[in-house]
Amino acid sequence: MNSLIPLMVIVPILCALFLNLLHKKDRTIKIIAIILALILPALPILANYGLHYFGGYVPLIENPTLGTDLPSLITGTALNTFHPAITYSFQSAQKIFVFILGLVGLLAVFTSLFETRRPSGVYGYMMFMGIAAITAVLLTDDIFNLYVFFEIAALATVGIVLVSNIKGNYETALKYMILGGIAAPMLLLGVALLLGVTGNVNITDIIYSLKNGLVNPQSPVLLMACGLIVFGWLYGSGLPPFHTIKSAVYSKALPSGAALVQAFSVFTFIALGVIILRIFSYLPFSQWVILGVSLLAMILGITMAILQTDLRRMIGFLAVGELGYIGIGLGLGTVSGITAGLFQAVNEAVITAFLFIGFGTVLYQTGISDTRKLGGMMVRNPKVALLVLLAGFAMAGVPPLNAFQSKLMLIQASINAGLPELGVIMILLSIVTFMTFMKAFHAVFLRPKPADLEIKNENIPKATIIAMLVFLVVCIVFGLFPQVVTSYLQPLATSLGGVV
Amino acid sequence: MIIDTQLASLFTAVALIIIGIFAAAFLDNLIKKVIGLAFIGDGVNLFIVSMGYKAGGIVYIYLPGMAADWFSQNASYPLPFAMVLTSIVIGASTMAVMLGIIIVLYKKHGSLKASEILGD
Amino acid sequence: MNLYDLIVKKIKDIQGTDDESPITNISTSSMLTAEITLISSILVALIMLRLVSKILMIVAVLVVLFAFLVAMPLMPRFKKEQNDSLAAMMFYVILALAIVIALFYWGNLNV
Amino acid sequence: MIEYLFMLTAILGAVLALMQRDLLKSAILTGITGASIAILYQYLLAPDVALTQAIVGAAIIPVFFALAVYKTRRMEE
Repeated sequence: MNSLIPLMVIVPILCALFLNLLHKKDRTIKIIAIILALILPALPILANYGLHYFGGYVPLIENPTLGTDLPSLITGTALNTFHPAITYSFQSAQKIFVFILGLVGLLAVFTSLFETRRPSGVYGYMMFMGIAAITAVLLTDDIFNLYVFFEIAALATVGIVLVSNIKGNYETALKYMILGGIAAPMLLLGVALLLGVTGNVNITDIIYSLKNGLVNPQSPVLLMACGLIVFGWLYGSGLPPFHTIKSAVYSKALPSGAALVQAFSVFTFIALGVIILRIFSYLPFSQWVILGVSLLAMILGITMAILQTDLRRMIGFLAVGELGYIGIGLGLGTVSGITAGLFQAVNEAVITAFLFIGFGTVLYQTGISDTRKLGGMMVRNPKVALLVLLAGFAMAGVPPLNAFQSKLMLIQASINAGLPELGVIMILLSIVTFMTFMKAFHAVFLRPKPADLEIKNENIPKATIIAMLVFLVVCIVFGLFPQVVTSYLQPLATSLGGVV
Repeated sequence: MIIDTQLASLFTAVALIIIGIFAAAFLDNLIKKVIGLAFIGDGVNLFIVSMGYKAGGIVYIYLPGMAADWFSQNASYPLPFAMVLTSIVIGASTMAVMLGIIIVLYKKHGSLKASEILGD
Repeated sequence: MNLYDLIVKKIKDIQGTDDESPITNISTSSMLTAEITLISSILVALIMLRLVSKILMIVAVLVVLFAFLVAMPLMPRFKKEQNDSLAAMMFYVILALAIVIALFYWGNLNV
Repeated sequence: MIEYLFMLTAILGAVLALMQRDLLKSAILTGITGASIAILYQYLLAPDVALTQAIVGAAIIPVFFALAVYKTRRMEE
């Protein structure tokens, strides 16, 4: 049933609007939000693969009755195969991405409803709106539609930061918007230049025009478009130079919001990265830029993470640094590399959300995020401590868990591609990631409790622990049976890697 | 040398983008920074619209009595225009959110200086 | 004065006196780790230049190693550079925009 | 020929808006840029975009800025 494809975007938007209406009624919001959030991961599982044309405008070639009256100027040329409608394409890779996004969204909404005393409709609104926007970014085959939802996702991120009530959130939100005010128009300009050269906004059609010599692929305007889209990609996913602001955004959101916002970054990274690879893979230079930026993100993100004393900021920088692994997979350009990169993206979205929610329990109990003032939380909640430790193991890539599989695949792919140095750097930075995590873990859980530390909320909500357990199960399942995920990702990787 | 309308408006667009980036980067007043961002958005929109322009062409509205061939050769290209409509609205809403945050920050800090409010 | 004290002193010098927070064991060791990670990963990454030219790779590695040794505690400066102030962020954003566009324009025309 | 004039006013309006010390004047001058761009859209054969820009760029955005100035402070310090 292809009618489920637009529903993946429409349902969260409807949820968002509906929740906003029920602003004051706490109980109703809780129940409705959970029921609606349960639909999010279920939809991609139920939907069949296929294309969805909004408005039903299929390409002329699929609708011969319309084409009979038209002159051969239209039916005899490439215009016959072009897509006139906004097209959403739902393939196997999108299935797993939208499912993971829905899962993270569900668990984030779930924890937020039980952690905040008064569930507010606005927070739920922002979360659902962001999920809708990122789902559309993942599904869309229309590059302008992508820009629109990219902007909506940025606004939703700002909204999530604004409602968090953490000191300095307004300042961070304004900085993010000002930088976005420069970067997002640049992305639009890149889209516009592509449109100007090829006369199309549909990605499949743009690639067709480039491949079949309808436009000159070496035209400087196209190179400029590629550069501008890469710049928008840096902004959307928080790669350097946007890594400081992105980690600040993570650290100023509530833990559940941060878990969701980092999933937004990961999937924006994937969606735009795949588009850059699809359109511009004929420029070998674009892959080198992806590799270089990813390396820089890894090195800067992880070295900055060690130096932080703020717990949230530390995980924020780690999340930015881990993005680099995905980029290296994409930048290698081989089928195995791209599969590994996409697999790492799926794992990354789950694990970082797990970590944010895990350390979020500490914030919930104490309200402090400075590692120098924390300590001794292990005694109060050994179960939570164990779960957080497992999340850290997963992020560092300890064997039975999922990131081990994807990092191993990445290292193998980099060796096969003739760049063993990348493998060395990835191993080195994994170790440092683990060290950073252990530093935070030691400071929060293992060290004796400082005398002046007050515990505000004694009990962690059951919902948070359930959410963490679900994340753990996902980590273990993906770690033991990586084929489950990679078989979904393989077709996309083959189509991308086959180009090179 | 005579510069035609399309080229001139492309240059105008680029000038607006550069003025906007300059304002957003170097001016210290928050409201002026936001004004600069508005100019960047305007410039990009103007750039897109100028791409769809056709010198000596007609508006892309198909009136009864026009020959289809003549129309398709003379009409401007409407796809960029449809994009700009969306983009204008997105820009306006982003601007509104930014100004809202600025008002909140002014109440908190009593100043509009970026170096004071957003420094560090 | 042993090596540890030397490092602490150097970090103190660069941080300046305005930062009152004490330099603890953990912060020193994390600073050291960050320093070593940064240097080693950049040096390993530079080896990839061998795809362009082997001599260039050797020269680049030696030059960068020497530069690092001279400017040794890099990390405090790095941290200071990547602060949260909007002006610094804006500077790097515009620099990145210029670099990305210049790279794509020249990189592709001349490769 | 008249469209060149509007290009000039658009750029001049932008520069002048940024040069004012009085933020209310800046807000009004953004309206001039917005209006000139709206007229330019008309010359560039995009009447529907011109209508939207005339409403958003020449009326709504200056009013937003003016409201923000009214709620904060009028003179740049």
